[in-house]
Amino acid sequence: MFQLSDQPLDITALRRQMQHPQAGAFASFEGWVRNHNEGRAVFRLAYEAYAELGQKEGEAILEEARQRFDIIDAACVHRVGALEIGDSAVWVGVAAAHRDAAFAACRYIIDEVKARVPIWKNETYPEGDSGWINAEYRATED
Amino acid sequence: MFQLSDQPLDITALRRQMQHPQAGAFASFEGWVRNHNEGRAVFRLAYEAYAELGQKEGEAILEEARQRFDIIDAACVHRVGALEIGDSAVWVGVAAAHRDAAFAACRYIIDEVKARVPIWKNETYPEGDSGWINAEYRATED
Amino acid sequence: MSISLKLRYFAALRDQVGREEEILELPVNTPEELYAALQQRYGLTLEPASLRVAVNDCFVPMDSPLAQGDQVVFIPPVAGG
Amino acid sequence: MSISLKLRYFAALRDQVGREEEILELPVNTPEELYAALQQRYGLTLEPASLRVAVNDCFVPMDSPLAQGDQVVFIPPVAGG
Repeated sequence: MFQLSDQPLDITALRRQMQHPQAGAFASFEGWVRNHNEGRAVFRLAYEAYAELGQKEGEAILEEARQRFDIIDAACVHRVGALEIGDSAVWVGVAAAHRDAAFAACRYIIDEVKARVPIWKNETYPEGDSGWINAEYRATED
Repeated sequence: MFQLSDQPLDITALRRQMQHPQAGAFASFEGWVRNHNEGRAVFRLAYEAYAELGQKEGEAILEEARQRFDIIDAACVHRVGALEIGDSAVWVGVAAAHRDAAFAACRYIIDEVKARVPIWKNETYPEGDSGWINAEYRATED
Repeated sequence: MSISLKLRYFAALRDQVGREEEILELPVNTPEELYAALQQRYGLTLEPASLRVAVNDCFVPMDSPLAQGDQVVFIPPVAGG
Repeated sequence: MSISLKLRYFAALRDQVGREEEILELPVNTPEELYAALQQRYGLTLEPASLRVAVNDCFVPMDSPLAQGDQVVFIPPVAGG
């Protein structure tokens, strides 16, 4: 299940959907909105998505994870629109029989989502200026 | 924060304690009680701990993770006593600025906890017999 | 020969073009040629090498053929997560 | 010379000994010698090589010295998580 959501993520409900009686391992990852980025204080943040393609690409990534790793379930939800400091921008959850596959698939999904899903981050700074965060910066990002 | 708990884990509350405004990445892991292990259906499961040493060893592992990885916070709670199918037996959460450190520290903590903290798992099978799960089996476990 | 294309713009490209979408008639055969035309028209600063392109909501190579009525989206470097 | 030791037992060892703890007077100098004595006394099946040992709630080597009044816990292979 891949989803773009303009509402705050309900992590408790998302996690609950991953519970399967044969699952012994659950790995999850969240990207949280920080109060700073690249050394600048961040005042406000918004994500914009090319939704039609983003949905397809997100679903493709989850399917790839299911093919590559021995997992039971995987899901990812990414926020769009305006976010507050501390909000979850993205959530990835993977249930598996064993922890190796759960960790590996969780890492694969977040890496691929960040690299491939057409979503853009716009930051507004306390000084009033704002900018689209360039993927060139991403090597040092979360 | 390392804890041995004889109550069901409140994952929502545990996660909330890891939220820091400078944290951009949060990785977590849970071990769930499965309905089978090593090919046998599992009817009931209980964990026993040598609590005094387990507490010290768990705290030492978290401190090692803070030394080795660039993280903001790390915590682990392990259940003791009787558990139900689907219960979380263990929860690990790591908050960091970046996801590399969050994933690496989370993996380090669960690996070390499983290898070093004096906790033993007793499984009861539908046939009525029960046994202490031997660490020799652990290579194929979650 | 000109073809009619539906353009959608996101992020930095939308800011530079000043709109979210438009329909243009242009004598172009590939996304590569299309972007060169848009660069000239709007003074776009993103290098073509930094972009990917989607036609009708599918990623395609920059030199794939364009057809009458295609929807084209140039994808600036993404930054989700 | 015998010393008095407080033994606590967990998991498979507790099942085999049949109690959670006891105080024993034994002529042993190290955990290694102590475990050999316990093996004989209770017919314990776990190999010493598979065990670790804690004295007064700290892991110690199997050949470290034991003193009067020490609390000793042999740790069967663990299986948390």
